[in-house]
Amino acid sequence: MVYGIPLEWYLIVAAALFCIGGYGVLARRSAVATLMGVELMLNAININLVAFWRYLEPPGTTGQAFALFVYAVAAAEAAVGLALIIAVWRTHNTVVLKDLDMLQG
Amino acid sequence: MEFLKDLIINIGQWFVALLADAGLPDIWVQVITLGVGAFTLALVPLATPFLLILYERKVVARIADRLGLNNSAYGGPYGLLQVPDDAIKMFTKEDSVPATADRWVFNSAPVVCVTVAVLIWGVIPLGPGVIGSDLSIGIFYILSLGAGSVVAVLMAGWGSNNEYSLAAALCGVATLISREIPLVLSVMAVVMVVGSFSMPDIIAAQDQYAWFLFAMPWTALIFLASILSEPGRRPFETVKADSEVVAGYFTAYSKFGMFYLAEFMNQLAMSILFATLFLGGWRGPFVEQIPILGTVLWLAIKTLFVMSVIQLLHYSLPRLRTDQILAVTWKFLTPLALVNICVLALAGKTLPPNAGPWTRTLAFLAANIGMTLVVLPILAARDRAARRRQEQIRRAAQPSSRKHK
Amino acid sequence: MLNQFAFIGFLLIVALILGAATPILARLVRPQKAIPRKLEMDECDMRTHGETWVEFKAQYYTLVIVFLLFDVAAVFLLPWALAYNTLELYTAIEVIAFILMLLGGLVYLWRKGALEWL
Amino acid sequence: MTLQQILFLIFSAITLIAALMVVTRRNLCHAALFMVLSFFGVAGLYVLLEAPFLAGVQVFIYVGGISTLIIFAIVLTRDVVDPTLPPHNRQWIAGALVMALLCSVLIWTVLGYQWTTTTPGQVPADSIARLGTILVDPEGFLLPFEVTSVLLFAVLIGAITIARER
Repeated sequence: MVYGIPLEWYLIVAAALFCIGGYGVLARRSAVATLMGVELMLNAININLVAFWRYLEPPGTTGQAFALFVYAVAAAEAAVGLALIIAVWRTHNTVVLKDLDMLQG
Repeated sequence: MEFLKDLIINIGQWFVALLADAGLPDIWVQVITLGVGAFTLALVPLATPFLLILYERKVVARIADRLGLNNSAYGGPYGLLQVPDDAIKMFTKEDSVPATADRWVFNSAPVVCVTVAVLIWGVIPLGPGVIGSDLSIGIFYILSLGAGSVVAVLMAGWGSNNEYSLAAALCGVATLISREIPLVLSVMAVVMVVGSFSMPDIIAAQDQYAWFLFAMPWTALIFLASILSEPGRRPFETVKADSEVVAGYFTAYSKFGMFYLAEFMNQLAMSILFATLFLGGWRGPFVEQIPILGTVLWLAIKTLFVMSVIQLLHYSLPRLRTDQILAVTWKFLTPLALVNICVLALAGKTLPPNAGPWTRTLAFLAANIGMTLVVLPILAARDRAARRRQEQIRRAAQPSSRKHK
Repeated sequence: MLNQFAFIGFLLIVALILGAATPILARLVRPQKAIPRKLEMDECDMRTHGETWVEFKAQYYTLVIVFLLFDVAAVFLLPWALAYNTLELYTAIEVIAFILMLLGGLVYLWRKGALEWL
Repeated sequence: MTLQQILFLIFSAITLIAALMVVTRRNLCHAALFMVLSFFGVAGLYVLLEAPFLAGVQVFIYVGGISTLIIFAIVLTRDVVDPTLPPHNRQWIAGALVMALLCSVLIWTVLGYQWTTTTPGQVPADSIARLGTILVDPEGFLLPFEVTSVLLFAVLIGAITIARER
């Protein structure tokens, strides 16, 4: 325990955050809001990584380094995802995911 | 006399002893000390603008060669009362929130703005041992707080629900985030040499090396150019271009006092930051014997010097357009800062490992001079090319324009 | 570690209180004479038209993307910069490779005209 | 209950409540601002976990970069979402059920496992410098580090090409 806080508390918060983000991904109409849900899920993962680093191997660096790479991937995902949304918005004038079914044939 | 030597630290210790004598438990002594300390520190940036605005107005009156505060009707002797006058006016002014505004966002934007500006002061060393908190991530903390002011600008622009405000906010955010990259990269060059994020360590390292302004002039230049847009200073001022877009993102605020205050606090903080990173902070002669000298004399002089440079730039240069600012930051400052990191990294590592600080300083300086020799011809060539292009356009346009007449 | 941040926490609370107190106190002394015309949105007496909607240039948007990616790159370089004094020459060369990659991207965009923001 | 535990509860409450607001608010811009608040809460958790550098990175990248990007996207595409329609789609009940189920399974698993038996050690003072060393160490994370630069290069060119007006 660090400062009297058990590891489980962090894991529970991360699990809850992950599920809230997952709900956002599943239930929102707007594509931008869906991406916001994905960002919340990535945050939950990072909480887990850092918490495990702190509680299991504080002298090591693996957890922090992994968290850094998650940041890079999150930024890349946000950049490409939102660029796609903007491109779709420009051609189809919508960001509502339900309306984007051109590939269904 | 012994007490006066280290005034601030002694007052702090006296206060702690006073609380401990009163029989309070340790935890409460700590809480009260931290609270009072935080309050005192927050008052510094909130109160100093009253003096510095006066100074700035005198400077601008001299530069523009016009009547200054001394001739103001309600200014009192030497215009001393003008700033309090303005503050009272600002405080009692009617505050109309536009009916269509997003009330919560609209009202909390200035609070966020001021909060971020105050928070920066938590890690700035004001004298030997006089620092809010010597965080291990010191300077990186300040850099990441820059994100907060971006959010505040967006909140103000969005909350006003006014197309002018929103457009100006997007413009302002564009300049704010563009300067962030050269800012981080120039700070990174300092961190590389010092080997620590902590602000007192940066000052101590400059005691060992020379002032970083002399060791790494290019880094200092990039840093200076990137801190100008935070407080809205020309030539990088479109966050709030008074004469062009009225008041930028806070057009819809009838009381812009909070933004004005935050802007001034930012300018002060950025000046101190430059003085700390590149001019040796509070260090100076006799500071070991009389520590209070560092805060009152050396740091104040250096800060005032940096501020005067910023004001001179502001009041004597024209304003750049947003796209020109973005061109400067992305096509000049950012590549230059990246190359700067590469050059310094190579220069520092090609030296023998037992080289003393002075050898290293000279090596960094030589690397900077080498960079100058490469950068200046490139700039000159681009300038010539641009001028040739303009000449061509002018020649092509001339005959047709005559025909129209 | 936490002791260092305790002060920042207190400073945050103090700053929030000071920032919020000023407008609330000002509310007590200021005049309140709101008329509908005053609460309308305008700039230099130009009333805004309809919905707050302007066709914002998507170029600003590409600017934020470039910024975000350079932000991430800077965060990757910062720990290296901190450890620089203890590292060998070859790490500097690795980092220069990293930076050259980014510079390559920037120069490519520049050549393609993607850095003309307006 | 120690002071630190109370701090933990405050930070996690900020994070989770703000996250709930993010997924339920109708006004997308409010959702984005709540997302910023949520990110600040996570940064607070990192401070409690003694990872100040990651707390800084959290604010630096998420608040400064990703949130700004998302708010710009919202401002840009604002006019195309009909504000009278509900903020969620038809599968929201199913989504909520699935996620509540997943959440309870996760919490049940977390609580049912004995994670640590020893007290964790201290974080070394040069933790961030170690991170910097391992990132450029060929034995450490050098390959991912360089691959990251390739990733950033690819995204830089790809995303700009997609988003740019032609």
